[in-house]
Amino acid sequence: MEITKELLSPLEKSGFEAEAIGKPRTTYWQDVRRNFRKNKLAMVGLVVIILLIIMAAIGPYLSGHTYDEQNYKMVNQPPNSQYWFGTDSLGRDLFTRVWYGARISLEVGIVTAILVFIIGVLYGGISGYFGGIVDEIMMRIVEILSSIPFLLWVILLMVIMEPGLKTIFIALGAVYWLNMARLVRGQVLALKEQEYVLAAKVLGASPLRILVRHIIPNTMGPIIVAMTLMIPEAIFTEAWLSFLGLGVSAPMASWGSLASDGVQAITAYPWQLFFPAFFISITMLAFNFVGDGLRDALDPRARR
Amino acid sequence: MAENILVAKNLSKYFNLGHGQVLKAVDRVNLAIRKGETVGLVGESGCGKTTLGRVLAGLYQPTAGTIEYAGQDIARMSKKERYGLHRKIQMIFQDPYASLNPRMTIGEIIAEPIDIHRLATGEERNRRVIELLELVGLNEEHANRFPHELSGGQRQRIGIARALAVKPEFIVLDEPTSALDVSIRAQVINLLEELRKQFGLTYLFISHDLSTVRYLSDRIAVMYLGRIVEITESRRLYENPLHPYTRALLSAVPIADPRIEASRQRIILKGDVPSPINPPEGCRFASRCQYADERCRKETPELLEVEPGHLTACFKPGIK
Amino acid sequence: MGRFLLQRLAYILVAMLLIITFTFILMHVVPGGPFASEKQLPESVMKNLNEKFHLNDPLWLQYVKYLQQLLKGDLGVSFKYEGRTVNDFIKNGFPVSATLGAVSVMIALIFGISLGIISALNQNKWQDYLATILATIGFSVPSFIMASLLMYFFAYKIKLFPTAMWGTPAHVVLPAIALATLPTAFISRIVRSNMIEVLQQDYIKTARAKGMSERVVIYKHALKNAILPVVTYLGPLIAGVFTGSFVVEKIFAIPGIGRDFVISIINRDYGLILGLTVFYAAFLMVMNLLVDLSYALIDPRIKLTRKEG
Amino acid sequence: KKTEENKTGENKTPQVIKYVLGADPETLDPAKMTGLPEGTIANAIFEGLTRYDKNGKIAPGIAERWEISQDGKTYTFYLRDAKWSDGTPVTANDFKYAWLRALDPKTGSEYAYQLYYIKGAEEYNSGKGKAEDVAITVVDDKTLKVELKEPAPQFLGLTAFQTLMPLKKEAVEANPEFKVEGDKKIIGNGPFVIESYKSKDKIVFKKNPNYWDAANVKLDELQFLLIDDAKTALTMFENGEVDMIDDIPTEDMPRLKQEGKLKVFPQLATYFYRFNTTKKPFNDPRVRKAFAMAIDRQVIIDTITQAEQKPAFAFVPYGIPDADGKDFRENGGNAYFKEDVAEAKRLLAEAGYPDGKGFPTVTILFNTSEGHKKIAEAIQQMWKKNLGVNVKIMNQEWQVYLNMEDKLQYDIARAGWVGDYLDPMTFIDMFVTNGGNNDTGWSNKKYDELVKKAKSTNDQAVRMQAMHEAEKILMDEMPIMPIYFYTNPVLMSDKLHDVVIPPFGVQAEFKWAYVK
Amino acid sequence: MANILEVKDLRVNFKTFAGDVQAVRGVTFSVKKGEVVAIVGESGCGKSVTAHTIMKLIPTPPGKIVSGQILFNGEDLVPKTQEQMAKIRGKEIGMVSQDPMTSLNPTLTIGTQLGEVLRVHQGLKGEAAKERMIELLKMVGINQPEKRLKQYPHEFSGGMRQRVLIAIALACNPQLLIADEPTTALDVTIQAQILELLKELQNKLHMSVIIITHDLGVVAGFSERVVVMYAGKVVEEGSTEEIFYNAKHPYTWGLLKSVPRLDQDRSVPLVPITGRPPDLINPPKGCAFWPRCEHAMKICAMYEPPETEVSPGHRVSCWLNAEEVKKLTAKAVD
Ligand SMILES: Nc1ncnc2c1ncn2[C@@H]1O[C@H](COP(=O)(O)OP(=O)(O)OP(=O)(O)O)[C@@H](O)[C@H]1O
Ligand SMILES: Nc1ncnc2c1ncn2[C@@H]1O[C@H](COP(=O)(O)OP(=O)(O)OP(=O)(O)O)[C@@H](O)[C@H]1O
Ligand SMILES: [Mg+2]
Ligand SMILES: [Mg+2]
Repeated sequence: MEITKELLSPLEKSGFEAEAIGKPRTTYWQDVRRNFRKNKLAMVGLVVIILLIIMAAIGPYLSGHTYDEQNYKMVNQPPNSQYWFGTDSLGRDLFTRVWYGARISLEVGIVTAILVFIIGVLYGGISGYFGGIVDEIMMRIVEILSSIPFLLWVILLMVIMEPGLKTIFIALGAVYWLNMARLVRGQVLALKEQEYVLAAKVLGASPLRILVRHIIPNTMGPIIVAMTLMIPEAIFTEAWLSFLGLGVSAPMASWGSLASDGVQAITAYPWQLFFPAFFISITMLAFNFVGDGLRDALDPRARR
Repeated sequence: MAENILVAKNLSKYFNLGHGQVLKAVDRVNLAIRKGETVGLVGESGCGKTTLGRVLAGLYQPTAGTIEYAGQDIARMSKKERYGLHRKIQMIFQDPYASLNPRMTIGEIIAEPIDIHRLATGEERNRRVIELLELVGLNEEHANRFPHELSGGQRQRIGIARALAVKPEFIVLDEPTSALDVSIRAQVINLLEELRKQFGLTYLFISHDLSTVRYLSDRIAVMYLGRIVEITESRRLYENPLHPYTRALLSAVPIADPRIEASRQRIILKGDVPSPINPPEGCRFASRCQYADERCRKETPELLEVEPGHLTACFKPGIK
Repeated sequence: MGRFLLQRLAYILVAMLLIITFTFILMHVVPGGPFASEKQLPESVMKNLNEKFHLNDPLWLQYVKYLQQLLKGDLGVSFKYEGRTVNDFIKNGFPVSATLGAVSVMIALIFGISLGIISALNQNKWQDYLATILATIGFSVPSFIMASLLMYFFAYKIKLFPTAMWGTPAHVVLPAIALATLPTAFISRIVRSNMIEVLQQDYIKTARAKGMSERVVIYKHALKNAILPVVTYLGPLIAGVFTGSFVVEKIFAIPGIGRDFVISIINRDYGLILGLTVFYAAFLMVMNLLVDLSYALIDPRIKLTRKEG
Repeated sequence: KKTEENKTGENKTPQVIKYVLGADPETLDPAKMTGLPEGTIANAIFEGLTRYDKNGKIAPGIAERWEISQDGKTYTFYLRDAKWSDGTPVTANDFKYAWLRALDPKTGSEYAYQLYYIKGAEEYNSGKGKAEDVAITVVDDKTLKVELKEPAPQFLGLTAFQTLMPLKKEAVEANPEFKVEGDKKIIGNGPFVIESYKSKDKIVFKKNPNYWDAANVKLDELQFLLIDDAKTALTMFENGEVDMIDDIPTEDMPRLKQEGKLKVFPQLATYFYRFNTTKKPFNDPRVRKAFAMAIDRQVIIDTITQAEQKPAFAFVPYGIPDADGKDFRENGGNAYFKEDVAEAKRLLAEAGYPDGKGFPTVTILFNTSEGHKKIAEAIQQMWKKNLGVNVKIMNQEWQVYLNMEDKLQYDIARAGWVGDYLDPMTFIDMFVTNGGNNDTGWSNKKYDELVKKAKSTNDQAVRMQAMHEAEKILMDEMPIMPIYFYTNPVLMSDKLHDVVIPPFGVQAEFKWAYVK
Repeated sequence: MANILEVKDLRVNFKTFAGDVQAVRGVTFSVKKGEVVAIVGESGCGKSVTAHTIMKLIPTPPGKIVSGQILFNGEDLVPKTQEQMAKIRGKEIGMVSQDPMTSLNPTLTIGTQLGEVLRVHQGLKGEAAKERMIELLKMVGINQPEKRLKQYPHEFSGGMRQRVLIAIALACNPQLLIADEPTTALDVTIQAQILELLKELQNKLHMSVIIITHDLGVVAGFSERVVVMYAGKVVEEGSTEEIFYNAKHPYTWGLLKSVPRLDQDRSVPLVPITGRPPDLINPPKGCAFWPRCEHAMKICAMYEPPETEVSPGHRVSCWLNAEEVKKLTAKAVD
């Protein structure tokens, strides 16, 4: 090393900005997206979900069979070149039915999750935010409702509503929101003492604004995880409700009902269980990965 | 002498813990703050500084007492009436990491008060945000960033900019620098002082850090277990502390000078601050005070003017 | 403490009253009745039956009578199963369901906690991924499929366990596993995330700095803190699992109480519906109370001052 | 005792049969029993005046013989020396007691109406008459005389039915709820006694040594397992854990048939669809007929039900003797209509819906069950293909379904009917105007008259003729569309012998059964 | 006097998805027997990592000791396994950490947490252990020690918990105590108590202490020697007197000037160090401090400054102090 006088002259810190941060400029959503993309598992999950949705859209038209076309000469066929996933006991093409089922089950899973999210967040948010006696009463109501037999409620729904997906959403929403409300309330209770909430209060923000802008977004982590876990449950409960007559009417079938039919045939025709069960598990895994990824990506503090 | 901007009389805030337990976080506090001055509020952890600050800022409803702000009693105001006041009284929080919503951009955070009070929209709003950022020594570029991308000092500046957005008159600063590094702390202190001069702000400066308080404040109030035990001009407090607690406090502050440190006589207090739950009769400090006698344990000393402009709540002010 | 208990008990009573009221209303709003059948009964027969069970009384009177009888500790009688009281059903079925439930809760705790710890200690390694996948499968395979698969493989194919019914300890294994699947998955996830969090706590660093071995750090210092949330989950879990599962009991032909919940509703067996609902709700609330109490045992910071939701 | 049996040496194999009964019985009180499982239990532990023999013929039971008056209204039964399981004799009083008990409004017996044939019975049961006015006379300990309102040839068969089984008064008063627990036992007079009963688990029977025909009872023990999951029961059967099941999952039928294990027995029951004849489009008999003709019954049987059911082109199932002793169905023929798509289309066009055009969307209502669903799906598809009509299918929880059916809130509703006794009347009188089980809104004067005629005579030839004619009207007008006649598929271990599977009343009769 | 601890060119990295954080970048210092050494520096400069590395307590992964030696009584700790370290931790080296509120296990009693150190390192059990525990609690000034042993941390105030932590750290009479900001979370009056206590115990037990702190006031009153760290490096090291009255590094000047002096009032603004510490994933070339340094020269941004011994025991790494070198080389080149 040679030290010259030149080297010892004062450094011109022009262009050097004392407060600059050595990171590229981003927005929140760019940041979320970038971090989500970096999460390999989450990306795999996302791709799988997209593939499933694409297949739900086009799958039913690929095999050349319709979901209700019965071929009594080809009942209970194992997978073969004509029937890729085999056939069921009425000789219907399982491939087509599985992808029709995907439409229903994915819709049920996702819509229920969103519905439960909205109700649970509103209810739990209000309960937790206002606290005190309001919280006490609202949470007691939740506790009492969760003790009332679900089946009775389903039968009632069945009597007053047309069977169909809408009814399913109501029935599912009616049960699952209870847990979601509990979860949200716990989160809100913890968050409402955060200083940024107090800061908003001092600024004169309304309770609604505080809930929507400050508290709810910060409860997203556990909520997203709970939502992903709810999806398979909703899918199977839908099957049970459909079996009871609440849901989509036959010959339309969902993954859940295909699986419950398949279970009956597990000894004789195992593929009738395998395909729907396989896709449910795959969906579940995918949503799980996406959920975890989203949770991490949405939370700037998660990346240290 | 400037007029009082805020006068708290017999202000109390109790927290009901149930089972007959009452936590007297702030207990019959009298405090007058003059327009344009900085009042420091010091005291040990848990003595009620934050609670007092939050009551003044309207975050808590006081249990008893009045707060007159510019001649109006704001303690019993309805939410609606109070709304406009949010613009006059603001608060800056201790923890720069917790006081900014991690999921909002800096721009959004600073724009929030502008939106709440509909102070500006569209281009005007953006301009205001940039103005405010520049005011606290940041720039436009920071508006797109997120709190986690900023340093503690920068975050605290954001908090300050947010409070300034509504053009307040009075700001409660709840330990705005205690979470910051020494080097950064100086930046924020300088900024606060600059802004005070520029906008004629009035500060209630809450802190543990006595050297900073002394540096910044016109007057200092010392709190102990929910009560103010001494209040006077800052220089006077340092030169002639009258309350035994104040003296102990001052002697405990380490001074960054080994020679002074070596020659200092420390008053080491025994024990901890007693619990504010159902506090004992008499002077709250009696249990740790080396001069306490029967009377101190039985009667509660009032905050009285012992010298002109120097109030203390002690039966034996200035005893050595 | 005493006060806390009193408060809770008072609340439980009020809640029970509301639950009974709701269920009563719901039950009567829904069409059907305990004596509906495919073969239409002559009117006179119907009348006799209704009289026998006081179904001709105005609803409010039935309601009041039920409450009176409940105050005497009598949960009522089944309208469908001749001469059997709700107490009989509970006496016969509950011990069975509870035994099965206890075993599955044990399984869920042992496997859930182990899996969670393995995951947490090997965060983002293959063990963690494997545990994640297992848990996900646990979440996505419902008990009826699990039960059928278990029966197919372990009873039918390799004949390791009896197919169904109740009696010997061997009969408990398969249904208990089927019941434990979901809770195991759940517990493993809870333990994993809490373990990861707890391991970053300062007191763990303190324990290490004291020279404690890794085993002591994990099992003595971390685990107790990491399973606290599991305790909260245990209340509803025990209430749910101990009161039986319709599906698992049906598939494994287990004489538990889980089936009665569903069948009573299908039969519109008014007495049984109400009685079992009262039982379930009371059990749930008592379990939650016990959880709160045990919470205070595990976590000394928790004081039993406020009711928890 | 054991050593004695061993000495006789014939039976090395333990004489125990494990049979899967199904769900828990609702009661063990014969007066209150309604279902088949309960009937099966009653039949094992009690015996009425008569009992069906191995061949399904009415045979003497507790009554050794009987006399029927010329007008067919007075029955006199002469009882044999039979004993209750506690050793006391069975007397005519026990029958009178049991029957009056069933009729007592306070008992709340659902099947009390099975005794309505007896003079004064209905009045007593509905609170309008007195017990003394019910025409049951105990002539002496061993003679029982009964007077009927109208001639009812099926009455003799009914005396084998659970509601009419005798009860020992003291035993009933000691154990009014018919419990089996602790020292509470049911005192019966049948081939077996209940040794123990564990709800949702099993009922264990032992041979009743005091049974009058004990010499012909070879089983030492009989177990009814209370398992209501068919799949589980099948697995247990295949694992050798039970000896006999009769609820078989359809998925496994082909395999079991292939393996030759499946035995199929006739059942006195018909599977059919009701049409709501009170509203469009099924108020038009042509539409109803078109629908009935446009499905392929054999396909449904071959691919769905798979238990060798017979396609039904009439309503009354096989197995009921006609006046001439031959089968009622064979005499009447099973061909009141044909499956004929062209004809169906023609009829539909005639009714104003050529090629199904303009036909409203109608719904098939059925109660929740996998099997009903598949049949409905298949039929829906057949109608769509053959008639070009769009049919929806909807399932409902059992009670809701009953309610909707009863209130005629349906277009097409699935139904099934099981005979209570061995006479066409158990099927035919369903569809009289406003009949409690009509549920179609259909009404036909001629039909009503024919039923009345059949009911008011004792002359079998006239009765049967009237019922044949009535059935023809039913099939012409077609308020219902028969689909198939049920069968009863059973899986039985090869060791079992002489287990009788009757077509109605009970699921299985084990009196003569043995293991070898 | 012998060195009890010598840290030589220690480098520690943390793997993160953004890159490797070079938390400690060649730290060298030593501690003599019975000496109190303070490590000061801004947040994030690597003080805690250094301390934890000495105890081998950094989480691995993501942390990794890249190079260097930690000689404890002449024995290198770097190659030691966790099991071997467990025998040293708590016995030879005690540690008190920053936050007393979170550093005790909330679900175990104080007695359990104190007792297990005695059991593991000294095999003390039962009565003997109890006696020792009571003695220890008395030593750190906790009244009614017997009763206190059965209580849980939440029943203690912050100051008391810190005393308990000190008792735990000192239970086995360690030769070295590492106190990582032991008073930062405490009130001034309690801080004074704790520092007093530590000082007293240090004298009594003749142990060496490394105290990590932000607070120059604490340093002034407590330590004999000061190590100033910046961006994972030691920039200046010397006796307390030297550092306070004869500091040579601009960074040390900055630290000293940013606290208001006693006679300073608000008419005189404070002199803060502008900017913020560098990103340790990509530390700047040359001297890490140059972007914030008022005296920065071109050379500062190009070459790392060499270490100069200003006076015996006072070392500094800054080009400003390499005056002679500069003169010498300047002549030679011209
Ligand atoms: N919401 C609340 N409910 C119950 N008690 C409270 C509440 N907020 C504060 N307290 C109690 O009131 C007392 C005063 O608290 P406060 O936060 O005002 O003290 P502080 O002087 O600001 O302390 P620090 O210096 O630690 O910030 C403490 O004992 C505290 O535990
Ligand atoms: N587990 C870790 N993973 C990644 N980086 C880490 C980890 N632990 C510490 N670091 C980084 O190492 C650097 C030094 O941290 P260290 O905790 O030693 O700072 P410090 O001087 O103790 O600061 P403070 O005064 O805030 O305690 C920081 O930049 C920090 O981000
Ligand atoms: Mg505070
Ligand atoms: Mg640190």
